[in-house]
Amino acid sequence: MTLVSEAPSTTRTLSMRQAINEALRLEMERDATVILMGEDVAGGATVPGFEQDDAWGGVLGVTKGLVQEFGRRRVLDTPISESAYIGAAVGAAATGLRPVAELMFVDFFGVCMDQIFNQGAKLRYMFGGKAKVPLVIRTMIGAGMGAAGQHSGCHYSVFTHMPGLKTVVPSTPADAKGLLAASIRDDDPVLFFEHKLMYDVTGEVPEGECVVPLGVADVKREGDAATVVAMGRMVSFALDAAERLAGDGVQIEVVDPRTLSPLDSDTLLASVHKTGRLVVVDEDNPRCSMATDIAAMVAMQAFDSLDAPPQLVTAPHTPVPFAPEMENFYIPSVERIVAAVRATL
Amino acid sequence: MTLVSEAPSTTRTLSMRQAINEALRLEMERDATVILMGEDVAGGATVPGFEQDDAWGGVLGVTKGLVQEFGRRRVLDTPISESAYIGAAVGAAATGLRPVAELMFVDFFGVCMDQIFNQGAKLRYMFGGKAKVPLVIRTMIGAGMGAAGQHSGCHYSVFTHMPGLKTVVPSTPADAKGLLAASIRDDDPVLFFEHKLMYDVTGEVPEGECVVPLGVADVKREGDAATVVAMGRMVSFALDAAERLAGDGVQIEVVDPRTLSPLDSDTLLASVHKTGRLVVVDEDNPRCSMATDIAAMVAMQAFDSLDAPPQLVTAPHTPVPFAPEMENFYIPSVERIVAAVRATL
Amino acid sequence: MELTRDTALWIYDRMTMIRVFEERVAKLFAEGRIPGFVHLYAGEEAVAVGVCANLTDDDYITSTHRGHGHCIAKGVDPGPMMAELFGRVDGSCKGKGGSMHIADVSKGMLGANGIVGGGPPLACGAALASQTLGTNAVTVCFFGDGAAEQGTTHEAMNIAGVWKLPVVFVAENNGFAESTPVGYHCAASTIADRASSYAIPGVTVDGYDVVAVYEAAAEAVARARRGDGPSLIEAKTWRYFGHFEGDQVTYRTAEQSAAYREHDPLTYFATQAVERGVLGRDDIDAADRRAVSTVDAAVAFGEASPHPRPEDALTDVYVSYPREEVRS
Amino acid sequence: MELTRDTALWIYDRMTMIRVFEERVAKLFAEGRIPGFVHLYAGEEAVAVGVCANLTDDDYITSTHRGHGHCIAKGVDPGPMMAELFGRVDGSCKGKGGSMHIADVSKGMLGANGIVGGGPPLACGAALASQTLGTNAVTVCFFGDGAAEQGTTHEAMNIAGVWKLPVVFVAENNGFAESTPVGYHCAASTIADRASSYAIPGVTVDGYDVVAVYEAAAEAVARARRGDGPSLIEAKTWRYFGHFEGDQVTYRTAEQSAAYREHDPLTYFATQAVERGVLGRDDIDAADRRAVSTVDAAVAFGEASPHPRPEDALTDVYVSYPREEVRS
Ligand SMILES: Cc1ncc(C[n+]2csc(CCOP(=O)(O)OP(=O)(O)O)c2C)c(N)n1
Ligand SMILES: Cc1ncc(C[n+]2csc(CCOP(=O)(O)OP(=O)(O)O)c2C)c(N)n1
Ligand SMILES: [Mg+2]
Ligand SMILES: [Mg+2]
Repeated sequence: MTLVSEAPSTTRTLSMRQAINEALRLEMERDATVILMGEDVAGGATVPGFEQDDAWGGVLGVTKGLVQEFGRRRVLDTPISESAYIGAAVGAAATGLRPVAELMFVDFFGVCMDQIFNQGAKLRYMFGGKAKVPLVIRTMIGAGMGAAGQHSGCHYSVFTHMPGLKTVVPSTPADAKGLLAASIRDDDPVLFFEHKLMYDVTGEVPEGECVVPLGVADVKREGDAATVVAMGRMVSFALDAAERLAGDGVQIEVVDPRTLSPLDSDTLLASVHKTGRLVVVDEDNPRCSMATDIAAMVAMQAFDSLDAPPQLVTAPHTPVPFAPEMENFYIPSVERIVAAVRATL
Repeated sequence: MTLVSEAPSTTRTLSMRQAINEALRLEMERDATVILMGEDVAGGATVPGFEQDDAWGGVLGVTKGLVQEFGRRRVLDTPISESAYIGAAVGAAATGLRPVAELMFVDFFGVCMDQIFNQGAKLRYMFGGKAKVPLVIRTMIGAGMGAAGQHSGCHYSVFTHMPGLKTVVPSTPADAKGLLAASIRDDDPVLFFEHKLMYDVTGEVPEGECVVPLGVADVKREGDAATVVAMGRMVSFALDAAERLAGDGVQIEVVDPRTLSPLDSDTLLASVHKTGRLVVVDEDNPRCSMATDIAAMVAMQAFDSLDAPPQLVTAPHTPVPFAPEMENFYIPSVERIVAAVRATL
Repeated sequence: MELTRDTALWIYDRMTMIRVFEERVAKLFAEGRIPGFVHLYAGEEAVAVGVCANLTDDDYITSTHRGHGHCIAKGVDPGPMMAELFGRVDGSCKGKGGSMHIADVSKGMLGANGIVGGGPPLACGAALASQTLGTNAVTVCFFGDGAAEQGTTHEAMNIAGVWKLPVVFVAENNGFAESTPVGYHCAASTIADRASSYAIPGVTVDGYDVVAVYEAAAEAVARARRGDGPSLIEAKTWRYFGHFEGDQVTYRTAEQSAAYREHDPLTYFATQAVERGVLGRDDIDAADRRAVSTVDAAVAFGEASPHPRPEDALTDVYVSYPREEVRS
Repeated sequence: MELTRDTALWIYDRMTMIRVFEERVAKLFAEGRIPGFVHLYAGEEAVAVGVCANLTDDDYITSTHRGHGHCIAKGVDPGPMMAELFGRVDGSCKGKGGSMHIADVSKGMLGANGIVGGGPPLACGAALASQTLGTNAVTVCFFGDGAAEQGTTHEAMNIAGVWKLPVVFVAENNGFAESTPVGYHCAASTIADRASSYAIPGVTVDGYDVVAVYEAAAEAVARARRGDGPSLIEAKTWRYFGHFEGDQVTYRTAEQSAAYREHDPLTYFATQAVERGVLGRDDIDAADRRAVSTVDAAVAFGEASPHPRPEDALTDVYVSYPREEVRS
């Protein structure tokens, strides 16, 4: 993992939830213009006893403890009015704050998308570069919780499609901490996607300030048999697949783009030039997806290096079903990744 | 153009605007459950003298004359409440009507996307197939009018990405008439994209009932040098490029998918198997786009047939600028298509 | 209290059915036998039942994430409901929807909704269809106090007013949106008053008094059936459980909850009905027993129902679509 | 009328500037010298000017698709404005925004908006920034009667009430949303009354009387500066031109338009000011002449400004981004 600021001496084991919480705390300590907004990010607003305490700290506890340190003027509970508070975050970003707004589940983007893609993303351009919108929207993605059709999507492809937005999908606690710090310090609007099934995943995380720059992919495992590009939770699935394949002497390279816009195509292409084979693993629906985006980019820019057709391992073109058997079928599996890699060999 | 119903004997020249208007009229005559809703689709609601007359007939006159024939109970002007009336169209479709709702410009989808992709698109699936949503949403796309950053986008990729939706982009008056009829008769929610710069484009259109089935691409020009897949207004650009190239003895095949979801990949692949070369022309922004969707599909399924890297000719990853010089640069040009084809030869 | 014996019986029967159903679901969830998010309706029974006592199977309702009570009040069969919560093929939605999307269009129940404020526009649509087709069906739109701050709710009430749609908007004000009190998220802290923004009638009723709810709804439903347009009813209520199962409910005090349990809507109605001789104690006991056996049977039905096949995930997306397309 | 001579002069100066600017734009558009959609503010001058007379450069406004008048009232330079409408590099937005996105953040003008209802949430954000940073700036949110039906407007007024934000919501009720009359699209056909839904003050003023607007705004702005939170002002007004240039305006009668022209806000104010001796006839004439010469100069400035290079389309998307990425 690239560390821009002087590499911190020590690391310790944190969960993704703790790593994100720590990044928020450090950035809020570092910059008084950073504020948090969202439904129940503290919780219990105006309830006696909760003046300086949180009732929830976010629906899954990611922002817990921050209102105690920063108070309710910097950790704002909101009404269920995503357009109003995310639009307010855009307006505040254009006038001197660095808001971190939480869209509880990405599946809710349909009630506030205008403020994201038409206002926040385009304001700078439409104003001829005479304004900036240093905004972060944190949002939960992913299937696997039995949350069904309106609480389990990914859809980062939709935001990556939109000019003016940056999109970030961390796959480890350390990346989550460093990428969130970079996103908050970035002067453009950033969508930060957190997979709800990864909050309890643990890993080594540097202490203190650490920043992972946007637009830099990370090779999570080196290999020369095939390049497997995976995002978010799918990175760990790809690494599991790599283990299984290694058992048969097949060494795959697992590349995590980490940011989808901007996309570090150089690192992806370098890997494909080396391996000659591409598998993209994406939990999102298949049409007009990151999977097709990356496959098309590689087909165009590394055509002569490709020794086999690219393979895409994605969710099907269906909403997310409720019953566990169907939901597990919906989510790309390690088996499917292994099979896709074999198909390229 | 495929005609499902017995091919009508005669055709005559109509503009795209007239063809769409005729399809609406014929379907409303045919089926009393078809209603129109949208801002100023009639116009002048409750204004004395406009009880049975329209003040606008749509912002660009596409629905003109329909309120005269069908009355205000079937041609409904709406408040500026896209979520409410498009959501109402979804609810009405699930309970016995076949609404045709107009989202004036696709760029407005951000204020009503939830009702489209979370409610309309998923209702059938989430209810276990025990309901259907026969809904059409007509919406305007495209740059070239100086309408700038919030009135000039395409974004059909965003809807094609969403399971449960069908997406249609006509490129000729005849296709517009036949595809709109098919969309209204279809039992699933359909997004119907009309390019605002094509309303005055004329062409031969069959009289009376004509239906162009969804999911069937159309080869607009045959050739064997390269396959150029183009959508909407880009089809005519591709045909112009074909003329220029033909001057140099290069015969390209121009394929118009017409519907993006479902996509007629068989027809696209058959053409690439023949030509060995692919150029995709898409006025939409490049990331996670139809251009990447088609290029990836071809790279996966026709890898061995491809003799050169696929070429994508798209808008840049920027909002749509206002000034004509910049806007023309933004829109894919015939020159760029010609160059892209040459690059594959 | 003007209720006939039949109506009173029906009302108590549905209220106790909802209560028993929800308490069982809480138990099953705690035992890990129900996946996903579950939002329980216990404590709010009088609202759904008092309103739906005025509806027939031809009428429609739209619901919320807290939808089990609305289903039972509208006549959805508890067996398929429980099977749905278990994610089985005999579930109301064949296991594809779960608690947050439970629905039965054949009963006019247009679905629970995972999106706060998702229902109001849909309700306007069902009402528009009835108006256009000339049936005299009425649509009831249940929504929470938190949903009142969602733009869709405002747009829907206005468009219903503009088109004089046969809709009754029922705000279930249980005091909280998750852990956020209505006094914070609602600038005016009253929802009924918003009716004036749309020139429609707006009333506040005690959501713990099923008869009060029944009477307010009777008037609003009659108005809608007459073609006089929409109304808004705010019912003040309280949920017995947390926002969803797993919520520690730190934001409410034991005193508050106890105070509400004091006036439990079921006991209150039962006592009144018996005192006034509309129902006998035995009617109450019989209804309670019926509820338990119905829910027992529902659980048995759910458990007996087969699990879906994994690849069933690929069906029911479209009425017609080239099959391979829905595969990844 | 309590106005000082300076204020009166400023007010008339800005009103006549807007009028002359818009009439010139209509002419230039008809001559095909301005591309795109153009929505003119003529007839509504008293609203923007009466409100902005209470603001400084440190205060913010959000605007609508009909934004030229708001710009001029907030002090944006007509030269760069005209250059923007022409799509030139010296335009306020370097030719990237055009009429529908004209802006000047340095003057606190946060942009016209192509999305009806796009502004209210942004206005809450600017107000939240002032509140958080402890400046005592106020934000004014201009929106049309049609925008009142957009969910974002409802959400913004509620959240402004919840957070006691220093915002003044100004509804410019010109009777129509495109060709649709407010009496149709607004169920209650009054916008000011919606204030009660958010427990904030709401007043209706004659938008043709700049002094009435000035006084209502003075109170609302003072309230916001004091930290007492938002207000809503509905100004009844009328646009002289069509919805946009090209609109045949069949939905309004010649009589209606004539009646409004009768009470033209500029003539009305000028007559009053002269009668009461606050201004002299010569002041009025001088202001009118100034407006003409300023607009002449603005047109000259715009025409003299170079056209952008085609590839300028690729800049200003991000503050920082790998360059090749924005290329297609
Ligand atoms: C658009 C949207 N925003 C946020 C959520 C998350 N959420 C689910 S329920 C809920 C609270 C709803 O409160 P209320 O409307 O009062 O209903 P109650 O839970 O009290 O019955 C929230 C914020 C959601 N599902 N949809
Ligand atoms: C979300 C959205 N819906 C529709 C439109 C199209 N549109 C532009 S202006 C307008 C009418 C606005 O009416 P009003 O708010 O009263 O402002 P006015 O034009 O009267 O100043 C409409 C419908 C839009 N730009 N944005
Ligand atoms: Mg509630
Ligand atoms: Mg208006």
